[in-house]
Amino acid sequence: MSEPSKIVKTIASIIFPFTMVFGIYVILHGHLTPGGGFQGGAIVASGIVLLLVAFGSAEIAKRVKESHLSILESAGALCFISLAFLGLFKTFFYNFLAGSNFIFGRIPPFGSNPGDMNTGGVLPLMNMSVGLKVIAGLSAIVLVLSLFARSRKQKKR
Amino acid sequence: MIHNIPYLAAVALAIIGLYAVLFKRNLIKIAIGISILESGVNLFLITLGYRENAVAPIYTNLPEGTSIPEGMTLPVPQALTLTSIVIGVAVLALILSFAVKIYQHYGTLDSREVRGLRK
Amino acid sequence: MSYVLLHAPALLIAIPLFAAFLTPIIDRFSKRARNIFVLAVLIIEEILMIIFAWDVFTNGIHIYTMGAPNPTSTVPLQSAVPVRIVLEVDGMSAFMGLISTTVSLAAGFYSIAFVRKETGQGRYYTLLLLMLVGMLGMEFTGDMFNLFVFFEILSIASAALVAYRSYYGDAVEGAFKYLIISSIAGPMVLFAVALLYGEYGVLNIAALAKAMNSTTLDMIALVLLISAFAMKCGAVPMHFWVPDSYTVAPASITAMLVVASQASLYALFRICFTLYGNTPYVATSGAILILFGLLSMFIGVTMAIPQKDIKRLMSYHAISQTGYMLLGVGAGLCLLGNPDFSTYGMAAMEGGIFHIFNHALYKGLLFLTAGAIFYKTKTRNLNEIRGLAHSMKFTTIFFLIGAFSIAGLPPFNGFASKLLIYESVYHVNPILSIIAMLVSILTLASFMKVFHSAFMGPAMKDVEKGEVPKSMLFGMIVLTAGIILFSVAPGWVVNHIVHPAAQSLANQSAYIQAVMGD
Amino acid sequence: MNKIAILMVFIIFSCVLISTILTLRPFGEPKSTEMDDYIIKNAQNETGANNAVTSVVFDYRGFDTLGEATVLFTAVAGVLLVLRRNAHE
Repeated sequence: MSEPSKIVKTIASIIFPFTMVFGIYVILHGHLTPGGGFQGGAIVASGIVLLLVAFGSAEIAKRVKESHLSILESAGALCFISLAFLGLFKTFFYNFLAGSNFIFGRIPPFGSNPGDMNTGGVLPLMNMSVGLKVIAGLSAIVLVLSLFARSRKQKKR
Repeated sequence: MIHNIPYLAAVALAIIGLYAVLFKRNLIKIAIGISILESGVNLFLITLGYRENAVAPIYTNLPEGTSIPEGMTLPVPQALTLTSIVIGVAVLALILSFAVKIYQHYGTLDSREVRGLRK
Repeated sequence: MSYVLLHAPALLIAIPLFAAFLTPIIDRFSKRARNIFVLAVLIIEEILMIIFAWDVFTNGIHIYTMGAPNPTSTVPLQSAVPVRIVLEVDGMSAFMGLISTTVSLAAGFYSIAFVRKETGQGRYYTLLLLMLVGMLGMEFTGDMFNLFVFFEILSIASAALVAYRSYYGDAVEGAFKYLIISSIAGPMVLFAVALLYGEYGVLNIAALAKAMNSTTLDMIALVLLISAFAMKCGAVPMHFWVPDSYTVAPASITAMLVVASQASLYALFRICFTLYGNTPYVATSGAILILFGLLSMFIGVTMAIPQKDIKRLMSYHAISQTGYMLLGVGAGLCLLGNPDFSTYGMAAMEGGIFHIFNHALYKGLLFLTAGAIFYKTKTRNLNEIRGLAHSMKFTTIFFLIGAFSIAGLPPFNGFASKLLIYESVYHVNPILSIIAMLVSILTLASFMKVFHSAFMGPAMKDVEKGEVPKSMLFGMIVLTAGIILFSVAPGWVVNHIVHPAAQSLANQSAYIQAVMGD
Repeated sequence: MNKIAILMVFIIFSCVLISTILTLRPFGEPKSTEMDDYIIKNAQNETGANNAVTSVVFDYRGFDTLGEATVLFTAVAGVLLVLRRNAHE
């Protein structure tokens, strides 16, 4: 496989930050607009896959190790399940922040409203941890698969 | 009959997927078949949640005069579909990694030639 | 204590899940700490499960509503149907949970020495815990879609572990087959769940069972669910994946796979008895289960006899033993609602359900001994293995106990459950009983052949002397202790453990009432 | 022989699937929507989120989402396990 051309690399590095910002926007506004942790995480991960395609897996693998991604994924999953555990004074998965007037604790007025970031209880926090998890998980899968295909090719040569 | 066309599309996708899984010999094509089968089922699930002339169940900047709850689509099938899409991705990733590994061992993706178990 | 018992259904699933997420991080620091951590979690699970199961057997169904202000408030005030996910643990669920945790504990201990020389152990233990999570989730949940999610967790974790020794081509091949089967079964279950949701607008099993009015769509959903779960529990028309994937998996994982298949069997029973309990399809689905059972019993054992690979032989026997459970419980299902049910239908169900636990114990033990043989000799071919009784005394004893138990010889627990099945199924049709006995004799013959060729004769030359490491022996002891306990006091076990499980499976109205009230 | 059996299975399943769409309710007219209506009406004051779908995903059916996250975690662990580099060969 020949090296991708300069045009591909340049466009990829221009688009990448926008993809990241859009993905993070989708994650953070999951409780207000369509989207959420999984969708936003998939968008960010697709940005990382774009870099992988443009610069080659070896170049990316120098900066990001799959073991780091795996730890990051575990951390995201642990955050998620810990949020569920924190509700255990009532029940598992109890939304203990909703209506508490603490962070994210406001209740929006019923019916149509312009949307307020500071609502939703534990939902935005869960969105963030799931987002982190999905970014790390999907990137790890693609990175490992591409690295494996690459190492095979070198062995044959 | 015309009102059932979305269901027809979903079931057609599922049948195409099933066909690919049962009759194709290439492991990658089997993986594609499973992916299509899952898409068919996901499409079926999401079509069950639609209400005629309804909007998404999101209150942010909701159009004026929407009747609650009759003017909104059902939220539960959308959540279920999200879950099953993620499950589909996970299964697909694992199938592909198995296929890659099988190719490494046997040098082929044809299921008729992959016969390590039936020596 | 009452706090723990109140939250036990959620904790039993959440603790191993939390541990599974934590294991990769601990693995980075210390391998030893990771092993201790995993074993500690498995032991805690076992203890908690025993306490919890005892509470369920004596006090009845436990309900846990996820995320509600109060665990028992299943139906919100302004609604008539359950909105949140409800975990519902009745006698049968607790019984299955007991099986899953026991075998996981044995497999966990066994793994410590068994996979010591392999790489990727951190992920191995993570996936082992995730398999436990999947099984317990399937067994405890009271929600159809949740059942599907845990079913997929179980399938994916098992498939990845079957391919653990991915440096063998056939391991990956067996895992590929397993995953293809699960990923056909998964969408089938999901399609059936979607049909039920489209009809009744709820996902809770109890609410669905209450609303069920036997339309054509319900029948289609039943067909899809039965075929999907029968496929996953290895009943005969769809059994071809069982020997392939059981053979190539590491022995500890094969023991887990046996229990994983039984989780699917549980789902099958739960759907036939509870979800479709008051529809006209009960007798028909019972007859289908009996048919599956007979085919599995007979074809499984006839395919097993000529096998040369020790684990392949045992996997065909696993198919055959699954047939007994399907036969016993299917006979009970056939008679459900009949006046005869209280006389011999209940006994048939008790036999079938007791056999689930017995099978998990002795088949798990046999697979672990097969793993011990492989550990020492590096081969699974019965023609090459011989004379192991000289050096591996304990393994020989464990193998004999397992073999006698699977063949249903009198003092052992296999006999107790098989006798219950013979006696009660005889009233349904004498031929069923005769076939069951015939299969049992063939099983004994087959295992005597294995014993003779693997353990008797002159010792193998190029095999180092001595027993397998202690942790492997301890894993086998856990299961042997279970077998002996069940063999010494089968009457007590049937009365206090099996009877509540069978009772709760047959009692659909109590299951519905626990969620829906009145 | 084997091929004919597979063909039979395929035809039976296709017939089952097609027969569902003939008996299913019309598109866009859900039959019983009690659970969904409850969620639409109460999502805002019970969970504080404007997006009812997110409130289902993370609150009403949060346990499913935990399972879904676990599935992804399992798949990543599985892929990394199967494709690990220094599995001794």
